[in-house]
Amino acid sequence: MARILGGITTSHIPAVGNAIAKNLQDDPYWKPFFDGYPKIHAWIKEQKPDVVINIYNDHGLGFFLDRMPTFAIGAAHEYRNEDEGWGIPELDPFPGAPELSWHIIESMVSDEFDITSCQELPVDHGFTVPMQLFWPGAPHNPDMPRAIPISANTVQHPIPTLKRALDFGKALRKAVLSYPEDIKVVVLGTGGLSHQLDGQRAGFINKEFDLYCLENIVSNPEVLTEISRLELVEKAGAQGTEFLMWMMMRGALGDDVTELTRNYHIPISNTAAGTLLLECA
Amino acid sequence: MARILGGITTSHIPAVGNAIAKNLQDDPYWKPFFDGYPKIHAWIKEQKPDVVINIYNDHGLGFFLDRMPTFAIGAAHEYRNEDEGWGIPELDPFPGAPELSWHIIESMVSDEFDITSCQELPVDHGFTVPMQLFWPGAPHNPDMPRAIPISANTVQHPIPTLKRALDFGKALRKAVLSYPEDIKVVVLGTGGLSHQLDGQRAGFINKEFDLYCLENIVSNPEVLTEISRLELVEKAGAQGTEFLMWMMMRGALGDDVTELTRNYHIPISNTAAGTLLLECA
Amino acid sequence: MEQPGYDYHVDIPGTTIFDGRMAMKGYALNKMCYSFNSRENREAFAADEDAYMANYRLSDAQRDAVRARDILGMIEAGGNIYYLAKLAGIFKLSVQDVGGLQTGRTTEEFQDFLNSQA
Amino acid sequence: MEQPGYDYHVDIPGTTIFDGRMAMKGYALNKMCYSFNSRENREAFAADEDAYMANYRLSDAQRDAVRARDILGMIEAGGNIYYLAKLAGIFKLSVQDVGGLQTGRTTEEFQDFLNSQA
Ligand SMILES: [Fe+3]
Ligand SMILES: [Fe+3]
Repeated sequence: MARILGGITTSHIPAVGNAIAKNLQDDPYWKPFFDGYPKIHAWIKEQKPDVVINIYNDHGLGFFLDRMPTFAIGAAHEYRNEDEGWGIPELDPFPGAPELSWHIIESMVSDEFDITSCQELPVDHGFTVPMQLFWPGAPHNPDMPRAIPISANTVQHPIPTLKRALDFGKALRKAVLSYPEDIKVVVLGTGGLSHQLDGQRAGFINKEFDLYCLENIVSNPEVLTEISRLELVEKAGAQGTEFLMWMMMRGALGDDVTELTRNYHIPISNTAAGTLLLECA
Repeated sequence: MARILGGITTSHIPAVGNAIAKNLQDDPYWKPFFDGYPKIHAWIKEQKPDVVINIYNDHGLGFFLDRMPTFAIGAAHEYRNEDEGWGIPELDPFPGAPELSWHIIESMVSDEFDITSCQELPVDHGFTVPMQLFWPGAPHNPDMPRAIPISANTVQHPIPTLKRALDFGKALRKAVLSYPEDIKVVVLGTGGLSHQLDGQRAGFINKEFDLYCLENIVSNPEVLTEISRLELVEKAGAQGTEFLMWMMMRGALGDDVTELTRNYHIPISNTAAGTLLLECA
Repeated sequence: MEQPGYDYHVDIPGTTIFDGRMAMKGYALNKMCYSFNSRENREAFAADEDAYMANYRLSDAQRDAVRARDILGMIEAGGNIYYLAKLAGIFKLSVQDVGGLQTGRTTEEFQDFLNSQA
Repeated sequence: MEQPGYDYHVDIPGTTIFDGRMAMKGYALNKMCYSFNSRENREAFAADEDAYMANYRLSDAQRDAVRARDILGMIEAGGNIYYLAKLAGIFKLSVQDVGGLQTGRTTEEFQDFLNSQA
């Protein structure tokens, strides 16, 4: 049967893609950020996951407002990284794991999650930057697992509640654990932490709230479901709602996790960047 | 506050659109079918709904398999009836009710339905044929209400369960009843009853099962939630799964309904055609 | 959770469940048929069927079935009837014609079969 | 159900909630910005901004805000920052430039403000 090895979170700031392309990892601006990743590389090398479920939020490449899904799951043989409009270098396609995708979609629709299934889905920096951070050279890293993208809506309110996001993760866990093949799965939660790009409050960052989220997402995610969606906007910033992806990831890990590494750095671009590696029992 | 006047179901067979365009209502083939509608016309004339929520299933015009939502709700100013490929005359656009659409989407996402919101959505015969049947000359009938299309996936398995469909209707009811404007709403459930277009079993019709559904959808819809999705395919035919729209409609009517008219006729095209008018208490 | 219970073990004679497995198999064919919502595309297909199918990268089985107007073959190759209906329209086949072709009946016999179930 | 409770009565200074009301207002502007995922479209816009905006039927307020590179004006007119970012890219504005423009700071001052929150 399939196993979930653990979960990894990271911010997915577009500038990171450019920094990687330009090899700026040891530059003084970037070093404190990239220092969060070597431990994760070592863990991945040791654990060798077969499939990565990448929970991210599309930023206007894969979906537009004409048909905006709350939760979308990729079910394709490969995922192309397409032009987003501002010149991030485009990566080669990521191989998919469509049999597992369909197993997950079957299980989650049975469990009353109203999934949008995507047999073609261009993926943006929210998906690719974390892949590059965890598998340098992605998709051409020799250890690159097959990928399943899952995107939640943070573009258009109403966005899903924090409780629904955590419950999504729990249903995802049930789906993966019932997959009959002996494979090892890692789950990414990408985006956040606090940041706001728009309005007179642009540049807003909330260290205290981020540290509260970082602490509780590990050991007490249920308490975070008490945060309403507009409270999340207020405290994490308009784009800090991407923390929903962390909730979805966390739900997929089960009750018993061990924190193996944590990094937090202000600022990368406009964002408070957070990184966590959680291993499942 | 908004009120739900009642619900109306009908099959939405494409051939009906052609029969209307050619004025065949009194033709011997068509008469037993069209005889089901005058009572409904009288009820609509008397009740004058302000908004019609048209629950139908798209047949490959509004959505493709690249991004296939389980539940989609229109939130547009108007809905265009576009070319479906086989020469049904295209109707003029139907005016929308986007403020109510957004109210419904807000309420239902809060209630953990993972809606795909559609600010542009071409509508096919599943939406237009019922409009033409109930409001002759649609959209130019003087009593034509503003419209909100809701589409559920019956193209690609997994389709939603019958229980989820009924629960969707219940959450839709809660949403509409909490809308602060004094408007009258009618809910359509379109599609079905038993039919199968594909395979060696093409032409399959199941009168006994249809009559069981017709009976229970009125007074005991909960019992129908015990039917599994593949049992529905088996008993209603591969396209008989459109009965899910009737379940969604029924959930929106509340417990106490009165059946005002019923019609059942085999066959129209490949389909057992069913019509019901249910008035809310 | 129904799955992998009833939903995965029931066999309904003469019926193909269009699930993820079939959708993966049929994607190119269904995508081509979806393109037929546009008149321009229908005309391009009619003008040169083989070129149009090559453009959508249909599998050999899919091309053979389309060339032979073999509806059961198209379904076997992953075609979904909602999309195939648009192709049937180009071939000027009614739903009853399609029913007859799949069940080994003439259109009249198929109509009689439908009527017999009243 | 949260709505119409907290979600509808909270006022967050300097923050526009992009909900259905704003989405309806901004649809044309956001659709234009979404088109900028294609290089061809970015070039067509750069070649003739007014013609491109007319083609997408932007409102007068939307056109004025775009002409003036007025980010707050675009947001007021229904623009969503995820789509506007593609327009900012055409204008060669970084995220920090955009932050500065909205908060009345130079880009350097905006960067200092970000750093100050560490
Ligand atoms: Fe992001
Ligand atoms: Fe139908």
